[in-house]
Order: sequence, then C-alpha cells, then structure tokens
Amino acid sequence: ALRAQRFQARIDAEERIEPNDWMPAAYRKTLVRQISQHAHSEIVGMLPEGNWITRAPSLRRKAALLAKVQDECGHGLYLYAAAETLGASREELVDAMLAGKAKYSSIFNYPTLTWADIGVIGWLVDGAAIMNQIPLCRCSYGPYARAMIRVCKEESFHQRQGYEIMLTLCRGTVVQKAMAQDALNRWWWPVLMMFGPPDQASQHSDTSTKWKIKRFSNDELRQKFIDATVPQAQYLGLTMPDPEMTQDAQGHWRHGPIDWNEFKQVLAGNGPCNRDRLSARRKAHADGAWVREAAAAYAEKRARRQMAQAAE
Amino acid sequence: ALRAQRFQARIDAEERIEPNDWMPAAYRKTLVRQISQHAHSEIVGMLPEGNWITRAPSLRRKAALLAKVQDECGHGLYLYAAAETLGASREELVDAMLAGKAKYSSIFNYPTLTWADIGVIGWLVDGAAIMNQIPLCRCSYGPYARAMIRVCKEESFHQRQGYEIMLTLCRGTVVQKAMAQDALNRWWWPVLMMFGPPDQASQHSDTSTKWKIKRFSNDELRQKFIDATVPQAQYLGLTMPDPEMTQDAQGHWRHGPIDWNEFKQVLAGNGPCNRDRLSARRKAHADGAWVREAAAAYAEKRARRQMAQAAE
Amino acid sequence: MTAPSITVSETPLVLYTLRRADDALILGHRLSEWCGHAPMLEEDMALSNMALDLIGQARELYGYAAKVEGRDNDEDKLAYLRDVRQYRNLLLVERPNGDFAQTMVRQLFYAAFADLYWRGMMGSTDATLAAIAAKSEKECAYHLRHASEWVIRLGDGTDESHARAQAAVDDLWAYTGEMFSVDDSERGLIDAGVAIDPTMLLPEWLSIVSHVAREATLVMPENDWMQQGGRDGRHSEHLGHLLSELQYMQRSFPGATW
Amino acid sequence: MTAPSITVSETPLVLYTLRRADDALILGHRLSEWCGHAPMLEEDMALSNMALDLIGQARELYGYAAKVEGRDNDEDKLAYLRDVRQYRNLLLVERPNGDFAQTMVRQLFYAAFADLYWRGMMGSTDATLAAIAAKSEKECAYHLRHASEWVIRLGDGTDESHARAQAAVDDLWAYTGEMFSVDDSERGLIDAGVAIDPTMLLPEWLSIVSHVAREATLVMPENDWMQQGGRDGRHSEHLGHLLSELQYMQRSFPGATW
Repeated sequence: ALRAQRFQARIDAEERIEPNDWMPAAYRKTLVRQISQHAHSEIVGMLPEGNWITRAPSLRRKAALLAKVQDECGHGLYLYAAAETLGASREELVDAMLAGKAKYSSIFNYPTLTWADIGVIGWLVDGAAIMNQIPLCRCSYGPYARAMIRVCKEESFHQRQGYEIMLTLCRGTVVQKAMAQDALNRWWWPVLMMFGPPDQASQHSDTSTKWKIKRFSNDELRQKFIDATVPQAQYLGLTMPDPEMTQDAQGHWRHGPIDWNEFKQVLAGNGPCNRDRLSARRKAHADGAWVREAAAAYAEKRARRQMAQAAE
Repeated sequence: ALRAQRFQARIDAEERIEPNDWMPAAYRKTLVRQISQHAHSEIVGMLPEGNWITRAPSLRRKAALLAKVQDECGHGLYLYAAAETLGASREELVDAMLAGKAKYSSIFNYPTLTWADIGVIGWLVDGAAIMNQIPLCRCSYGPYARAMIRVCKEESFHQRQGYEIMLTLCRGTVVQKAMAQDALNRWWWPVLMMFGPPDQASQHSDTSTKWKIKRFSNDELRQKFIDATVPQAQYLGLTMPDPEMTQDAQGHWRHGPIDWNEFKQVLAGNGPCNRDRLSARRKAHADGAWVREAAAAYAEKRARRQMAQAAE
Repeated sequence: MTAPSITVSETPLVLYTLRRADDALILGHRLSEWCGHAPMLEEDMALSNMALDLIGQARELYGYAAKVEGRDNDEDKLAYLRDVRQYRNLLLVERPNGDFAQTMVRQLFYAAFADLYWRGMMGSTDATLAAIAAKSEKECAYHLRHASEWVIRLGDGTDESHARAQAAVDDLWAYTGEMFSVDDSERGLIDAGVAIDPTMLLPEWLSIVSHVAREATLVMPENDWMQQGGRDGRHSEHLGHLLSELQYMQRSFPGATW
Repeated sequence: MTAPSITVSETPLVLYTLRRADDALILGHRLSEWCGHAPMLEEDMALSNMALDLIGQARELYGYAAKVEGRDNDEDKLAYLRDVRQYRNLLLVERPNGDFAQTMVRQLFYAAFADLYWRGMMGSTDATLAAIAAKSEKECAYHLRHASEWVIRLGDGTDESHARAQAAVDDLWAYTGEMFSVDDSERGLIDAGVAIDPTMLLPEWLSIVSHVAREATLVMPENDWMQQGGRDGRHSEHLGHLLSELQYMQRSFPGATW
C-alpha cells in the first residue's frame, strides 16, 4: 500500500514510470492491454491500405502508400517492443490477436473499396488516431510515451498525405470528386466511433485517468477531432454525411446521434471485414511458420558451430 | 504368329478392332501411348485458353470460351475412357503425365499473351488438330475412332469460332489488327511443329501406318494444313510470318525452314511454359486430393450402410 | 471512348434486374476461375457448366436491364463499365473460391435460394422476367442438386473434409441473410407482382439447407448476425480485384468490338 | 482520353532504359504483394523497403526514358499505359512470388546481377544513367545481402526449408540467362560506352551465387537451357494478370490526375 501511494505520487508529479520501476499489477495489465491493442491495430491496419498498393493510380502514390504501410508495420514493432518491457512477449500477444481474443481498432474492419478510401484513411483515420495519441506522448509509462512521440510524428505526415489525396480528388474530375464524397460518407461514422463509447458508457477511463494513461475523455477527443475536421471538409468542398451537424454558440460542431449498435456489432466480430482481416493475418502467420522455424534452426546450428570452433 | 497375321488381315480389310479382340502387345502399347498423349493434350490445353476466361472482352466471348474449354475437358475424358478400354487406368496415365514421363502436345507450352491468341488457337491450333484427327476417325481401333468422330465435330466448331474471333479483330481497330498479326507471328511456327518432325526423321510412322493408326505422313498433313490456311490468312489480310512462303506450280504453299531445334527444346521441357503447365496441373491434383479422398470415403461409407440395411 | 464507367439510370426495375444479373455474373466468374484447376476432371466440367448457366442468365438479365433503361447501354457495357460501387450483387457470390468446400457450400447456399426464387418468379407479371425465371429455375435446380451432393460427400467424408466443410458453413453463413432482404425500391415491385417477396422463401430455404447439413453431419451456425451491403454497392475488398481482371480488356481498348 | 495503350518510339536508348525500368517496376510490384502477408513483421518491413527502392529506380528510369523519347509520355504513362507485349522486363522478375523461398531466391538472382550491373553502369558515358546507377547500386547491394542471408538460412535451416529453397533454385535457374543477353539494339550502346556488356558480369555473378548456394548447402542446377523473351515483350502468362491489377485505375479513369 505504501508502494502504491509512492507510485501514485510519482504519477501525480508527472514523473515517468520505467520498466524496472515497481508498478501495480493493474497498471501493468492495463498498459499491456492498451499497448498491444494499439500494436495489433497497426498491423491489422496494414491490410485495408495494403489492399491498394498494387492498384495505386500513379507511381508517386504507389511509393507513398507503400512507405506509409511500411511505417505502420514499424509502429507495430515499436509498440510490441514497448509492451515487451512490461513482461509480455510479442509472440503471446500476437497469438491472442490471431485467436480473436485481443482487440484491434474497429475501424480496420471496414473495407477499402476505392482509391478515395486511401485518402480518407490518411485524412480521417490517421487524424483521429493522432488526436487519440498526442496525449499519449505524455503518458506516465516511459516506453509507451516515447513510442508515441515517434508514431505521432509519422502519423501527422500520413495525415497530410491523405488530405492531399483528397484535395487532388476534389479538384479533379466530377467522378473523382464523387468518389471522394462517397468515401467520406462511408468512413465518417466509423471514424467517430474510433474515440470509443460516449463518456457515460465508458469502462476504463477512471483508473486510466488517475494513472495518467488517459488524459482526455472519449467525448472530449471526439469533439476536438470534429472541430478540426469540419473546416477541412468545407475547404475540400465535401458535405458532412450528418444532416444534424451544426455549429453551436461556442463554435463547436455538434454531431447527430451515432449508431452505437453498429460499433457493438463490429466489436463483436460482425463488422464487414472482421473475418477477412483475421483470416489474412492467420494465413500470413501459418504460411510463414516454416520460415520462422528455418530461421530458428539456422540460428541454433550456427551458434552450435561457433561454440564448437571456440572449443577447438 | 497366326493370330498376328489374322489381326493384320482384319486391319487390311478395314475392320475395326474392339477392346475384347486379340491384338499385338505393341499395337496396344502404341495406342495407349498415343491416346493418352492426346488426352493429356486436351487437359493441359485447357490452361492456355483458360487463362483468358476471366478476361474475355465480351460476355458472348466469355461464354463461348468457357464452353470451348469445357469441351476440351470432355475430350480428355472420352480419350481417357478410350485408353482405359486397352487396360490402362486413367489414374496411372495421369500420374505419368504429372511426373513428366508422358508427353502432351508441345503447342500448349506456349503462352497466351493477348486475346488474339485465343483466336489463333481456335483457328490454327484446332485447325491443325483437326487435320491430324480426321484420319483418326478411321483409325483401326474402334473406341479411338469413335471418340475422334465426336472430338472432330466439336473441334471444327471451335475452329470456326477461332476464325471468327480473328475476323472480328482484323476488321476492328488498327490496334486489334496488329494484335491479330502479332498472335499469328508467334503461333505460326509452333503450329507447324504440331504435325511432328519431318518424315525422314519420324520414328513411329512405319508400324502406325501398317496398323492404320496413322494414314498420312507428318509432312503430308502439314502441307494440307498450310494449303488450307494460307488463303484464310489472305482473307483476313494477315501476312504469313514466313518470308520464304511461296506457291508452287501445283498450287501448294511451300514453307521455309522450320526451327526443329526449338521443337526439340520444347519436347525436352524447355518451352516457355512447360514448368508452368506441369505445376498448374500438379497443384490442381495435389489440392484436390482431399476432395477425392472424401468422395471415396463417403462412397465406401454409403455402400457399407446399404449393405447393413440390406442385411437387416 | 468507353473506358470510363458508364452511368445507369437505376429505376426500380432496372436496379432489380441489375442486382440479379450481377449475382449471376459474379458467381459465374468465381466458378469459371476453377476451370482447369478443379479436384477432378468431372468437376472441371460441372463447375464450367454451372458457370456457363450463370453467365447465360447474366446476359439475359443485363440485356433486359438495358432494354428497360432505354439508353445506349448493353450487356457488355453493364458488365464491363461499372465500377465496384455500381455493382449490385450479393456479398455471398463475391466470396473468394477458397477450397472446394467453400465453393460448394457457397453454391449450395445460393442455389437453394435461386431455385426457390426463380420458381416463384415464373409467376412474375413481367413476362420477360417470368421467361428468364423458367429457364433459370431448371438450371439452378441442377446446381442445387450438384452442390448438395458434394456438401454431403464432404461433410460425411473424411475428418479433413468434414472440418473444411464445417468451416465453410461457418464462414459463409453470415452472407446468406442478404438474399432475403428487401429494400424500398423492391417493395413497389413486389406489390406490383413484378417481383416476389424473398422473405417468404426463407423457411423453405432453411429447411432445404438444414436437411443437407444434417445428411452431411454438419452443424448449422447459431450466429444470426447477417452482413448486408452488396445490393447498395458496399462490397468486400474482393470484388475490386475480381473486376480489375474481368474488365481489363474493355477498360484498355475503349470502344472496340470483339 | 488516355485509357488505350500509348505508343513509344523505341530508339535504342529509350528501349534500353525502359527495359531496366520495367525490371525494377515489376520486381517492385511483386515484392509489394507481400506487404501485410510476410512470414514475420521484420520481413514486411524489409520486403516493402526493397519494393520501395525498386519503384524509386523505376520512376527515375521511366522519367529518363520519357525525356529521351521527347514526346508527351511520362513515368505514369509508361508504367500504366503499355500492354503486355510492350513491357520489356526480364522473365525472372515477373515470376509469381510463390513461397518465401521462391521470392528470396528470385531476389538473390536479380540483386546479385543488379548490384554488379549498376556498379558497372556508374561508369556510363550517359550522365543520367551513371547517376541512377550510383544510387541503385547501393540499394541493390543491400538487397543482395538481405537475400543472401535468407537463402543461406533457408537452405541450411530445416529439411522443409532446404527442400523449398532447392526447388526455388531449380525453378528459377532457367530465367537467369536473360540477364546476360545482349541484342543488336544494345550492342551499339555498349560500343558507345553508354551501356556495359552484361556478359562480362557472368563469371562474377556465378561466383557470388555459387558461394551463397554453397553456404546454403544448395546444389546449383546443371540445366543450362535459358529462357528468353521478356526483353522483346514475349512474356509468361503471369505478367498480363499483374498488369490488369497494376493498370486498372489508369485504364478506368482516362486522363485523370491523382
């Protein structure tokens, strides 16, 4: 109890907790869950965008998209490494995801149907992710905070790139602009759901806030995101697919009702792509098993040979 | 020896040999080899054309191509059935093909690169096949002759269809006509090789002729084919890719030298697609093993249940 | 120059017809992908045969949709020059072939529906649809028989085939509900007797499919969440790849005749 | 309206540059197909990285080819609006990814060549090609290192990985000869010092590849028949399918800017 008090005092003083520091089991568990979910999201998030690498409409866009997806993989790697500092192995975390036991961001259960979806993902999905992640750069757990600083830097680059794709479409042909509007229509509501359930229904926030893992509520972040996004959409000349969206006296854009039942269904595995995402990851994992085994076998052989040489 | 003489007398009298009739072992062996090669050719021949089913440029052409490839599969089935009347099982014949021990027509080791190749295959490859097969409708072995009658009927339908594809291309845009010419350029020489090596180099002809399996020499058939084809090409407005092609005093079109080394290489497994063809068939066979096992297991279970019921 | 996508005036009857045409074309395309690669030659034949039937149905339906629309579209423009968001097929039919069990369970689910559906549509007040129905019903009855026999063989075959067949049933189940859905644009056609109400077919479909599953020793899933979207052009990611292959020629050679 | 294929005036230098551009693009495309599906995350990174390098090389080479040609073609028109018969890449680089061993052996064969090739081309009398060579050589040196390490791991790993690696070597060997071939259109460029003679690179390539094979306990094939054709647009059937995917957008949205 004394250790717990001292721990909380360090948090309150905005000190960083590092891997070898004492921490409450619940703090560790919360972080492992959150960081690994975040890592899984980066990895599963490679799939909807990866779906357009081979069909990108110009070589410049193809290279940028490939680099972006590669960055996401890199984010996954840092985040698994951050989770490993808490004693969880990447292998067990990945296994939990492949078994359908660990979550990843529900947004990646929606399909990318047209090239404009790649623009919208950069603009809105990465935009929402940044909104969620900027406060995490000051998270109490040091390795997570440092990973987030690096991730946020790259994400904001992706976000600008996505917006630029949208801008090109909106200044393009009538068909391109319609494609941009259609993508916004399909992604808008799922993106708002990325901030999680409304505050009155949220589960983890209390302790996460006390531990300075979470610094803003879901609704606060959602509102910040909407306020930042609506003017961007206006600049693009796109219509928000929310007929009830209005600006209030304080200048905030207020959204209409969100279909939380859809969110619940996607979390329950019934989103449009949940099965496809998991099966793609499972297939990659299963197909790659022999490669990982070969690498391990070779590493062992080599170590044995070096030992034998050293012994001579 | 007496039986052999009686057998040859029947052949000379143009009688049909039937499965239960006595026949020389060499006759049986020759027929099994020839019929099964022919069957393998139909099956492997599904691949180059099948390559364009999903990309056929109109629904009408797609349906026609699919029906055509299906016919080829049907031909394969009759021919395996004809070979089975000689005591060879389809399974062992197919295994020999998959193991690379049995041949199939070398023409199917060339790739279909454009839609015009589908036209050329119908026009020339089926045309050459018909030229080879029409005499086989009078082959001394009954089941083979009867299978050939059916096959020839369908092949000549395919041949007309192929020619009509060519005609449409040649009456189409400049690009379409160039596509037709390019396909002719690539397929012409390999098609001429379908008739086999020149007569002075041919191995099996002597006994095959005596047994009335083969009624014309390779060169005779090749010449008939060329004489039939050149006017068709002229009608299409296409140029024969043989600068030495000239009409002789008797009206025969005489071809320039054929690169028999290419033929030899393709037979030796070094054609452009030999590996791809075999590996596609092997993959289909391997991937389908569990299905065939399931069907066999079910049939057995069912037979057992019926026996048990009958016994009650 | 026809390489860019066409626009289609989707009146209820045009849309209704296009939806069925797209079902037939996309499922026919999937089946045709097996050609030359099936587990046995007899199945190369059977799968091609079913693909041919479906492509034939698609052609008649597209032709009719074009006629009803009354612009200058035709079967090929409708098939080759609409993009993924304009396609109206069921999500079920665009599912990848997967293994032979996935293909056959997909075929069972669709054909059991299509057979009942076309039988009902033989009584359509629309003479063209009624005529298409009469032909299609016969074809789908054969598809249903063929698929049922295979699902039973696989389900009651070896341990491996049973596991694969059960996995296919579990994977595809959520895509079956869309077959029985009705939207406003279809409601009017149903009221007018042009279309039948597919919700009426559900009990018999369930009974057919359950009967096959029982024979096949397979368990019907309990999950009753059903995916929707195909009818409005909200597809899976698989369809775009299929279309890039299907449409490549028409997109690359604008305005040519083949 | 740009959906139909363009024509390219293939002067020797344009053709020469296009051939190398096509090699880089097609191999980059193949590697990019792994993205999200690799055997481990580190390989998702590495394969994407190599793909990016190659697509970058392709862009510079296409840009230069367009400049030399001096018409209104550009990198995207050259990549997206030539059909399969106009593509000039080596058959090796269009081989399907197959399993990871096939991908890595293909990469070894190509990178061992490309590294030597670009090193030689750094001395080209053509300043642009020499500059592209300097950058490409560094990249290909890394690709070679990465591929070599994997081929050794796989060859000297488990029985299964050894068998797969050996099968890959056997399957791909016949596609290596084309890298060292020279035709008339290239002969003049070699004589002018614009290009290097690739036949000169063969001994060192063989020595590099044999060394890796030996370390990997793999046997070099004895078959010395080599496939040719890619340089003249006589490809395998695989390339057409790759292009239908690669080019779908540009073919479907003629004249749009992305």
